[in-house]
Amino acid sequence: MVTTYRRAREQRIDSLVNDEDKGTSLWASAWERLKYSPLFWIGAVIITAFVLLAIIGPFLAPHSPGDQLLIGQTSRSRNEIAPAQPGFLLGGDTQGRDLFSRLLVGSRQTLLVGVLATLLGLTGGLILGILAGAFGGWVDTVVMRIVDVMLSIPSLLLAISIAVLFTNPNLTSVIIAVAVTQIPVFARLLRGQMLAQRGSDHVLAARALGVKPGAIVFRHMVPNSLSPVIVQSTLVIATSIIDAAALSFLGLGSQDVDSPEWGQMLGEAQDRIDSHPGLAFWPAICIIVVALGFTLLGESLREAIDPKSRR
Amino acid sequence: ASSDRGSDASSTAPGSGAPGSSASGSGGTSGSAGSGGGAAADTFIFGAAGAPSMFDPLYATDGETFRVARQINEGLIKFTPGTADPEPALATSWESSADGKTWTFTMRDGVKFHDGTTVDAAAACFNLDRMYNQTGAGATQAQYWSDVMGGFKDQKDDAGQPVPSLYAGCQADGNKAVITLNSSTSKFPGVLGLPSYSIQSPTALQQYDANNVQAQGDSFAYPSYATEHPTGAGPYKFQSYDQANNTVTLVRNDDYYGDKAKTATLIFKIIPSETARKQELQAGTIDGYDLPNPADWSGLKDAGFQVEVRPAFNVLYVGLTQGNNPALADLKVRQAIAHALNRQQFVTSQLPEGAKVADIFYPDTVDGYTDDVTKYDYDVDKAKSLLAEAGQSNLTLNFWWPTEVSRPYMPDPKSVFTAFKADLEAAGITVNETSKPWNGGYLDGVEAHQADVFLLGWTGDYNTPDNFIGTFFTRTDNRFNTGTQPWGAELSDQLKAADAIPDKDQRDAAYVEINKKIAADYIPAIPISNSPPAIVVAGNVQGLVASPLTDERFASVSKTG
Amino acid sequence: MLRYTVRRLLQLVLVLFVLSILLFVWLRNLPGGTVTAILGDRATPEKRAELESVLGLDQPIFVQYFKFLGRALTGDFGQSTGVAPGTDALQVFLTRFGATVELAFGAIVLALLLGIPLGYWAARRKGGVLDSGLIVVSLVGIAVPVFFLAFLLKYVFAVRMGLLPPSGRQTPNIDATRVTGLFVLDGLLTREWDASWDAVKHLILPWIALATIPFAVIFRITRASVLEVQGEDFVRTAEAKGLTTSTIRSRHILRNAMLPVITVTGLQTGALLVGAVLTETVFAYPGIGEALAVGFTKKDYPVIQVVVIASAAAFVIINTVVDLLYAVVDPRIRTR
Amino acid sequence: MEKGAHESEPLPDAPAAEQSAITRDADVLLAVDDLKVHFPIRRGVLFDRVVGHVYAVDGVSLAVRRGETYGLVGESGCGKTTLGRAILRLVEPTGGTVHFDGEDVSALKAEPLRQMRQRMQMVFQDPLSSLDPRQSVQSILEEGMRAHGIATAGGAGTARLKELLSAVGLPTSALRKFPHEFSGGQRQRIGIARALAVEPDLIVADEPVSALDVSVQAQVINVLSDLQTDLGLTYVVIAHDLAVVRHISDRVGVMYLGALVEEATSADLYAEPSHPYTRALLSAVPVPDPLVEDSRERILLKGDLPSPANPPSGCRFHTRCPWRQPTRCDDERPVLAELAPGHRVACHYAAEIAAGTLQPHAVETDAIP
Amino acid sequence: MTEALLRVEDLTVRFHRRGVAPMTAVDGVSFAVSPGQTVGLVGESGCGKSVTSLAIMRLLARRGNSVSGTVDFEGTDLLSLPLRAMRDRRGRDLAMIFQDPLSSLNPVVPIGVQVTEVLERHRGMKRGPAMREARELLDSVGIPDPSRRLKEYPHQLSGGMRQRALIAMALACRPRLLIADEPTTALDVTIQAQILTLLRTLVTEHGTALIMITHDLGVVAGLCDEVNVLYAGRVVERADRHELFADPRHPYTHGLLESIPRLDGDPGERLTPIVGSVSDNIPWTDGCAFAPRCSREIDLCRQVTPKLERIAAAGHLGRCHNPVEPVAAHPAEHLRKELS
Ligand SMILES: Nc1ncnc2c1ncn2[C@@H]1O[C@H](COP(=O)(O)OP(=O)(O)OP(=O)(O)O)[C@@H](O)[C@H]1O
Ligand SMILES: Nc1ncnc2c1ncn2[C@@H]1O[C@H](COP(=O)(O)OP(=O)(O)OP(=O)(O)O)[C@@H](O)[C@H]1O
Ligand SMILES: [Mg+2]
Ligand SMILES: [Mg+2]
Repeated sequence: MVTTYRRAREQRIDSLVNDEDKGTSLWASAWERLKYSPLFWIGAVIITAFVLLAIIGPFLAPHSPGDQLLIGQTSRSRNEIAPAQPGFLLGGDTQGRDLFSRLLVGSRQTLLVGVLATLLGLTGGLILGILAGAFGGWVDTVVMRIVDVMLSIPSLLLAISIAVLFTNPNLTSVIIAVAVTQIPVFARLLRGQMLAQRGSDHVLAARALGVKPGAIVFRHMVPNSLSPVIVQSTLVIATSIIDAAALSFLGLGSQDVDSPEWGQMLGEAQDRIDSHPGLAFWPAICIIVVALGFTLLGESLREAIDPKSRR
Repeated sequence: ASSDRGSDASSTAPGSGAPGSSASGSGGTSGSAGSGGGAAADTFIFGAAGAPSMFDPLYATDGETFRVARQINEGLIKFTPGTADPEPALATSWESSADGKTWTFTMRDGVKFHDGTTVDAAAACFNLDRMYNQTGAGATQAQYWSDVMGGFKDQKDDAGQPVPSLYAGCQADGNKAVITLNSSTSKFPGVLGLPSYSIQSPTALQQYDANNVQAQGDSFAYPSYATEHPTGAGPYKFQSYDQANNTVTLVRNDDYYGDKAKTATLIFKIIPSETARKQELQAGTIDGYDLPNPADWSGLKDAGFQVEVRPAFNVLYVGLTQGNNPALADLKVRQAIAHALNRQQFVTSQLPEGAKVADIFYPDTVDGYTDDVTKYDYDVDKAKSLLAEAGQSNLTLNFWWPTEVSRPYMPDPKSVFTAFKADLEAAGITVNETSKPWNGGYLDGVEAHQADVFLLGWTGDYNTPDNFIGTFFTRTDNRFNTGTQPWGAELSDQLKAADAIPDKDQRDAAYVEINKKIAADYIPAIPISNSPPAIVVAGNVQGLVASPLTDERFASVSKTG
Repeated sequence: MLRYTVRRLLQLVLVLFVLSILLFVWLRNLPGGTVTAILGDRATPEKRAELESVLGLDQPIFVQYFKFLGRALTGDFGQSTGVAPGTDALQVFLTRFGATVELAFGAIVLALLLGIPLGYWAARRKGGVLDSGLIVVSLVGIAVPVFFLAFLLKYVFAVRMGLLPPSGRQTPNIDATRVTGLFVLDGLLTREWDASWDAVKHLILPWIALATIPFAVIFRITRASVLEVQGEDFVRTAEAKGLTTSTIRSRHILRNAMLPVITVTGLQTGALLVGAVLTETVFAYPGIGEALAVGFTKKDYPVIQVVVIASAAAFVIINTVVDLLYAVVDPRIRTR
Repeated sequence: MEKGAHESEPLPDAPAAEQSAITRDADVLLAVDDLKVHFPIRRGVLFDRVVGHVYAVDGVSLAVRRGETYGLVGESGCGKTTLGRAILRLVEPTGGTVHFDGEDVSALKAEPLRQMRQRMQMVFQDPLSSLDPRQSVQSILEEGMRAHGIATAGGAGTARLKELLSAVGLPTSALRKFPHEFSGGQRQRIGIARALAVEPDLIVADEPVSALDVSVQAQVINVLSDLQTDLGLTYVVIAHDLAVVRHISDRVGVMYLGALVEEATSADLYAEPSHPYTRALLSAVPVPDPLVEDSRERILLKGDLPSPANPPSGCRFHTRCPWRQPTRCDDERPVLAELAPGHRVACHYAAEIAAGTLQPHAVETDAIP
Repeated sequence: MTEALLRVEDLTVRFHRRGVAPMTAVDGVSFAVSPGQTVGLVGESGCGKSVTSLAIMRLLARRGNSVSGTVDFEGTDLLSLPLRAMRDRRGRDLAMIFQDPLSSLNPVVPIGVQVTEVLERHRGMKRGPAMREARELLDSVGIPDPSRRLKEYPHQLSGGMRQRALIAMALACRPRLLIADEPTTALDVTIQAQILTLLRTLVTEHGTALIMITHDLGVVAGLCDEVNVLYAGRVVERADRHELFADPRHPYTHGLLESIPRLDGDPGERLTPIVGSVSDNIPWTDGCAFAPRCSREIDLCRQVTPKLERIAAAGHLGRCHNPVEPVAAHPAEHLRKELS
């Protein structure tokens, strides 16, 4: 209760210390910190490379990912798969398809899984979070109880639950399954932010100005609540990719034979891992590097926009 | 229902033959010997893929339960190791009347159940009557009875009519058990070798309320007989089921009538993951496991493990649902599909060593086998022209394949689908792919005729053609929906008639004819392959005889070193 | 405090109730199911119908639910149909819960033992090579799929090098007595050291695999929290009082920095369960995670129900306990 | 600062009983009658129950005339902000009424209330946090205008914006900038301009200068008083700095624990503080003059402000009052009564204290051994 | 005046940040304090008051800044002392209290422990005696019911009591120098009066030297013997308090006094604020940092950096090329008469 005066003063001092008299915006000052963060740069480079790959990768693929071009060199009974050879950089997979082409095409699928699952989860979370945060009261209570129930189920179980609902497991079902698990996370985060915004002075000021409630929510509260949500999204892309892989591992992943996804490739390679480690190794490495990239990016962003870490 | 197996295991005082400890002599030497794991010579540890349902085989249908039950129990007959042919077990001999309706079994003398009671004709009849007398939940669970014998004693169908049964009764006549049937069937006597037809101790069955199966919500609760006190006459006795450590422990039955078990303790260690089983074997912590991935065979062999390949006793087929897609009603289209599939390439690239392309719906080890049927070689052009003839050049098929499953006839459904999808597309057929979990829509959907084309197969229970094609096509509302075709009822009648022929040679001839017609005129499905499943044991294991019926008996198994 | 506990427990009941409805309805609407699980590929329409009526599955779903609820309230969740068929589902859960507790507890202890000191260390050397290195390591820990890591560990240490058993919970024929159901503890209680050691050997690799994510999270939260606390005014006050570094570290920095770590540790129990599903599957470790994975493929509804409900309860209870613990450590809450 | 006009003119008699007369008085712009804001304290096992209240504002009556500046002072937590917000109905009052220009604000429905807000505006204490960091100054200023249908587009709008900026002394270039690009004083000017944009009659300024350094504070104070002169605004200014309040207010209300304890013209109040609390407050304010500081007599209050959730019985101030008299002060809550014309005090013994017939108790000294 | 206890010479603190030029927060500040004397450091936010005090205590972060100059405490240069030795002195010879009493107390440690830890550290006392001593300390700073308070946590105390507890901690080892950095800013005026009285008693009765840092000229006027006005990291004016308030010479000091609305001033009077804000400063190297805001700026101001030199009576130093003319009559003369 001790004077808002003190708090305001501290903020001012804080802004003085940090922003050299001239305040800078959240993201601008975050950028100042990020510029010198090697972790951020590593993450950024990985992600850029990955996104580029996802865009052009499928065009670079020397073969169609579904063609069993090397089936003649494949034998399950002798546990033989086609070795690397001219035109087939990494050899074939258990079905005699070109592993390298599948990896290239898989990059796009993997990016799709990560990004779409995140977007979907984000949208769901936004809706719930905005509902709870904008209305408060019983709406908040109801929404948050739902979120509590969702959160009390470990995320992978939720994903499994959703995945089994789909009778035809494919990329879409994986995306939806993973997305659903992210909804409560986003909803929580956003609701917290929205509630904080609700009590903030500038929202009060808008109310005092007679701005209509809808405009207050969408012009003031939502935009100002989004920063941590954006950061979280970066991290969620990484977990989505990993979760999709975990679903594949449990046999619940995409079964689409024509559009390979790295997690799916890793899942399929499980039982050959000791005789043909390459089958699992390449998709695994790709997943790890990309997940690491997003995590690095997300964590360094998180640190950069966190006012607490500004000291 | 009693279900405190776990607490039972945890409350027993140390040392007093605790269920969790090995009861053999090595128990005294404690840790150092025990920690040797699979290395102890008088203990055989087998990696099981799943937990047994319980230990009363009457109510079971699954291999994991049967595997344990086969060690504990015997039936009137059993299968000669390594074959599907019957040989004497609790009965030393048997004969049937000319009409095939009366079967007389002569019981072996001096055999005792594990509880010390005597195995005699009365006990045999008691068991068969018990099976026939199942009611309520027990009746729904005793599937091998209803599959083979039909109805139960008091069973009524929806119209209130008694459900017909093959079984008429059993009389104990001195040391002879006389079983009467309502009609002749090819299934007899082979079916008596199935674990479900095991002869168990009447005393124990009564004492532990064996028939008291209760349906509860999603599931069944079993009486303590089935969970704690299975009492058979087999070479091993049930000792414990340690759920905390996922192991079932059996110990040698020293009163067994035949050759005593070679190892004092037989442990089934439940390891659901196939890879984990392999690695445990490699690490020496188990002595063997079932159904190694064909891809691992060569590697395992190279590493000194014995991969025992069983004779193939199964069939994989591509089912064509009649009456679903109008195009499939045309025989030409079905023939075209048969020509389109490159079965040979699939078999060589995706199936284990020893797998063969199948021309009919059962392997050559089954009676009434013939390869003198119409053959559909891989021929894309032929397929295309047949399709063109049928006016189906733009055919689109809804192709279903299962996930979350691996079967002996189909180790990796995805690879089957991948291969055949490509083949069909090469023949100009558009493939709409639908994948569903095995028990998560696939079986249900296929049964409900939702697919045009689907993958399925069958592993035989015993050696009769009826067990294969009889199961597939006798009903007309089967999964191929043959009833919608004019020949569906015809095929059904032929099969029924063949099954009832008492004379084996006549019967076999009848089946050969049926196979020819199926291949030439009907094509309700396209047989793909017979693929041999394997069982693998460590290099120091002797005496395991692989069985086409997966009926391995571990009593003969021993370990060196 | 008591009021808080009661409140949380009542909320828990509410959550469990809603969860049980959702779960029930959802499971019953899945394709496939018990009937298919029991009948397999031998199903015929008559048999299906018969089985459905015997099991009461042909009744309206709410009737089924209230029957289930009635039984569940007496502790009867039905019998397992796939994981350990024929065994009471609650019993399956309880037996396997012990296994998961051993696994999860060990993992979280491992994560705390490594995460806290390293987190502190990194924070004190913020921006240094060591700090960045540890951050990257922890993030790699997050980025590597748990099952893949588990697989690698098993392959290298168990299969290739043969140092540790590749799977399972205890060597089957070891002479071990069960007392509590926690194998490591049992061995210690009965002085069967070899049994304990055997159980520990089975646990080492799963522990490591399962601990990576909690470690990363705890490490990072410790680091962030130490960074924050060490900039607080009261630390400066402590410095101004001339206190020794060790007093400042233990009494002023760590005691405050541990508060978020406690909360996060509680929240990690959820993540541990997820990790357990994967880790236990890879290591064929008979815990509830494996039960769930198997239960899902085998459509073992009773087990899924009891495991999901019980783990949600466990999650909430653990977090309640953690909150209470938090209150014990944080007087601002305790003395409110 | 030109405000002599109002200063000399004492307000008409306004005892509590005749408050309704005030609400009808055409000269009175704002009339607050027995306003109460009680924040419930909720706690409960499953559902939250109200277990008590924070009596943030507990029966405040006051009237503000057109063109006047009314100052509110008091210690932290005494309810100033809550009162200010309750006047604008930014918090819902628990009881009492607020009449603005004869209209009962406390009874307005949502839409009329929103429209009413055009006429009553607020300036916030913390200049940065009360500005949306994601909006440019232009959109901050236009927002209110748009909400009330004041033309914002085209030349008229631009002209209006420029006018607003120049009124608070900011360059036109500020329009495209964002709040963080300004200094504290400039931000507060933006806040004032925002309030002005909708052409209000009343501005409630909640500690408008507290967060600013003295030099900047003076600039903002000047802006406020210039605007009043130019636009004839009415102000309610909340502050904890008595010097600031005295400087800008015509009349001042002193709050203690949610209630007014004294109200007078600012000249009167500082010349003849009559409530013991006001006296203590005035004696505690440091004066930047060593001579004054060395010579003045201090009334040191004991202890801290009691909790507004659990206010003392009787006179709220009796727990700390150096003039406290047995039983009456503890039991009977004094009403705000007229001591002299336009000078209201809520103290049983105000007259005696003013007359010097009642002496304070010896102040307990804080001593270092 | 007695021999100085603490002599700060040419103290300079620079902050280094990657990517930007080093920032000089304190720029050659010198002053001295004697036992029983109170020296004030005043100035607006950001002028370097806190940094000065932290530099004296050597409490600035270990990295990211550089400190030069000397801080002579009874003959030892604190700045060149090994850190270990400095730790021994902090809390014993020189103590400090901070602005925000809540955040300056460890929220999870009872008050008693926070007081006794100083006694245990510097006076080698055992728990029991230390607790007794702590109780007396709390009592002596005017905390009622000290035995109970010892067991309580900071959040259970009111703002004033927290600040008293902090003072008790600072005084535990009877330091000869106390640095108070805005000790009353977070407190209400009535509580501020209590704390200021306490500090005043401390200085007069114990002869403790006090460095009082504040932005409130009123507080300085009532408490300090000598006042240093800081601007942009430099002392711009120093004088005895009577001299300074009666006759401010630096335009900045003058401006500050002019912009404060005063209880003793004329209410209607228009305030004359200093124009602009701190952000308009120029570096000291380019002349006088205050020049851009100064009403008395002359050409010289932008060319030559002014030195701190005597501008009026003895001991009255200023840093200005064009100081304000002496005031004829004291502005508050009439009110002073009234009040006395
Ligand atoms: N939304 C709220 N819910 C509960 N209590 C509140 C709320 N807002 C204010 N209070 C309480 O009401 C009392 C008065 O608060 P208010 O902010 O009006 O005081 P103030 O005089 O403005 O103090 P300050 O000088 O600190 O701004 C305080 O005790 C405060 O804790
Ligand atoms: N850790 C730091 N890193 C960089 N700059 C700093 C740091 N601490 C202080 N400064 C800078 O030093 C200058 C002086 O700061 P200081 O805290 O001493 O001001 P102050 O006079 O105490 O102000 P206030 O009255 O607001 O407390 C400020 O401009 C600030 O930006
Ligand atoms: Mg306020
Ligand atoms: Mg400061």
